[in-house]
Amino acid sequence: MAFSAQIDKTLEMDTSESYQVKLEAFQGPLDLLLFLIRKKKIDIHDIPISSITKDYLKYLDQKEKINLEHEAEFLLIAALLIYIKSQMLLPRETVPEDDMEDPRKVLIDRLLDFQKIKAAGSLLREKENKELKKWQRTFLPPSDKEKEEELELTEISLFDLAEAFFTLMKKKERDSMRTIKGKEVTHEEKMKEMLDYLDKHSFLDFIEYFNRQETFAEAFLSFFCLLELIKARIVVAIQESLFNTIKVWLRKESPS
Amino acid sequence: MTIDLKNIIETLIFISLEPLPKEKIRTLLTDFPKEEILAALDELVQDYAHKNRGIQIVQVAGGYMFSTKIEYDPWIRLLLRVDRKNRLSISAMETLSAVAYHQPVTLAEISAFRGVDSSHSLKTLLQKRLVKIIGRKKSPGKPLIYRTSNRFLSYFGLESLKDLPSQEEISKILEENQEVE
Amino acid sequence: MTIDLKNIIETLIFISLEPLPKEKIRTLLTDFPKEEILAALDELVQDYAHKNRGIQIVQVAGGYMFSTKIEYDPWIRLLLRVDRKNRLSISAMETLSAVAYHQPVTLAEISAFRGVDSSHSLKTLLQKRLVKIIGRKKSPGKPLIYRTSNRFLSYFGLESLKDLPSQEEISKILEENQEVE
Repeated sequence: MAFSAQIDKTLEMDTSESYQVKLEAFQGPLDLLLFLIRKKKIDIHDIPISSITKDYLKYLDQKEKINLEHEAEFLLIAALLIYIKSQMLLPRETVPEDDMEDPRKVLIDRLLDFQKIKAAGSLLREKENKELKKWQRTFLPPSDKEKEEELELTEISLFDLAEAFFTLMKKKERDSMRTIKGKEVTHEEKMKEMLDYLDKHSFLDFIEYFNRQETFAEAFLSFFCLLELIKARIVVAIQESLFNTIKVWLRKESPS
Repeated sequence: MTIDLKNIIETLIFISLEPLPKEKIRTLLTDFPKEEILAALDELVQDYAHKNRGIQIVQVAGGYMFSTKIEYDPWIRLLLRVDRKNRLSISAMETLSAVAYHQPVTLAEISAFRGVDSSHSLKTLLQKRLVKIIGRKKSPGKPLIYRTSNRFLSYFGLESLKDLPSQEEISKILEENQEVE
Repeated sequence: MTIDLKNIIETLIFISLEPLPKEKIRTLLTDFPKEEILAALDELVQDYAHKNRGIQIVQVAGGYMFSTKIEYDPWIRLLLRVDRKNRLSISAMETLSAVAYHQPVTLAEISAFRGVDSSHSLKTLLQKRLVKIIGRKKSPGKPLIYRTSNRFLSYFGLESLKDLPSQEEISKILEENQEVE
């Protein structure tokens, strides 16, 4: 049959792709089924199940050599076809026509849905082609006199939220890895960091500052530096009551 | 120079980076009667549409925004030194159309509609923010539920989901396909 | 629609990220004679200057750019203020994600996790009622403890906090896409 030969050629194309079927023509079993139907020039509502099934099972036969694990849908369609075929082959009992649901209907419905999605996709593609040629500004015009705001998002979804979190977590993991590996904060650096902070902010909440340190060593170092700064009378530390935070202030009269 | 309602609206649309909804314009301009605002808005859009201009005001994703016209795309790319903007892959486009027409929808449902595992395409669409997770389905396994985003609408130049290609348009395509073969 | 030199220039000025110098326009439009370009440019600027419009083309820093007019500044500020109120900044979203996944949590813990002081973002989230205070921690300083609110759940279509996307789900999406790109 000339038709089979043509199919086989297509199959070879597919197998060479180790059936990930990311070809233009085929994306999966429903695509293949549609292809088979179209090549036979038949109406989707009038599928000659037995011959289509034969072609399809032949296709599956070849496919089995390759990779079946990922495509559970393949089995589903195959099972559906086999079921339909068996229904068609079995001698009909004398049941009134309309009581029997045509087993082909399930398949036809799925194929129609599938076709619709493909057709809608092609209509969306036309729109996409047009829209991609339009350009919008992605920045606020420079005439804006307001001070620049941080980048803002309009529509946040759960995905954005979760992504933000896990990205932060990864970054933190990476950072702490780096600290452990070698980046040692020196005594001078830490002292300077604390003084810079005090310069910018009016005071330093030491408990918070202490907690923010990435490693225990760094936290310990910051505590040591605080003691030294107090001793040198550069800062004054005040704890208003027991268990309250320690507030650190720069001494106004501190030697410069 | 006089303060003109049409000019105020023009300025607001110009300054907004997202499509500016009609309702928002109204809440910003409470001093003006509703009818006047709507009339000025219409007039403004007509001004840009009818006169031979390089830029236009388009209605997308439920709002108004400035956009260039398609015929000037080559010069813009020349200026910005960029290639043609990337199109969606075939499978991403089909997955997106499955989400658009069947939303709210789960990954398993999308895969069933398309007949292939669609997790990869769906990831691409999430990354491009054309699709968003809106919650979980109250069914065994509690799968995540997906919807198209506002960005989806502006990406395709749609004002709302009602402007998606209609069933009639889709059937027409299907008939044409059959005639071709 | 015809391709018009004036429109091309209008489009270029509109889309340019910085004031567009005359010379740059000329190097982009080598197909057009110099005189025509300069004439079209003048005409364009005049068009905007003379007609009663909300936006204008101004010459700054050696180039042309679109700008709003000073008399419409109050409305621009109004729009920007409203936008700010309705949006979550990236830092607010990061903070919200830290609260969501780490709750119950203190400000110091959030700041430590994000690596930056998060008091401002947290305040925003409290104002938007996405986060609530549930008490104080029994530790030095007795810091306030924060949790996400019911409003947070309904905003994201979640039945309970258990339904937040898990790390596995998200890293699957993030990692496989990184491979592609």
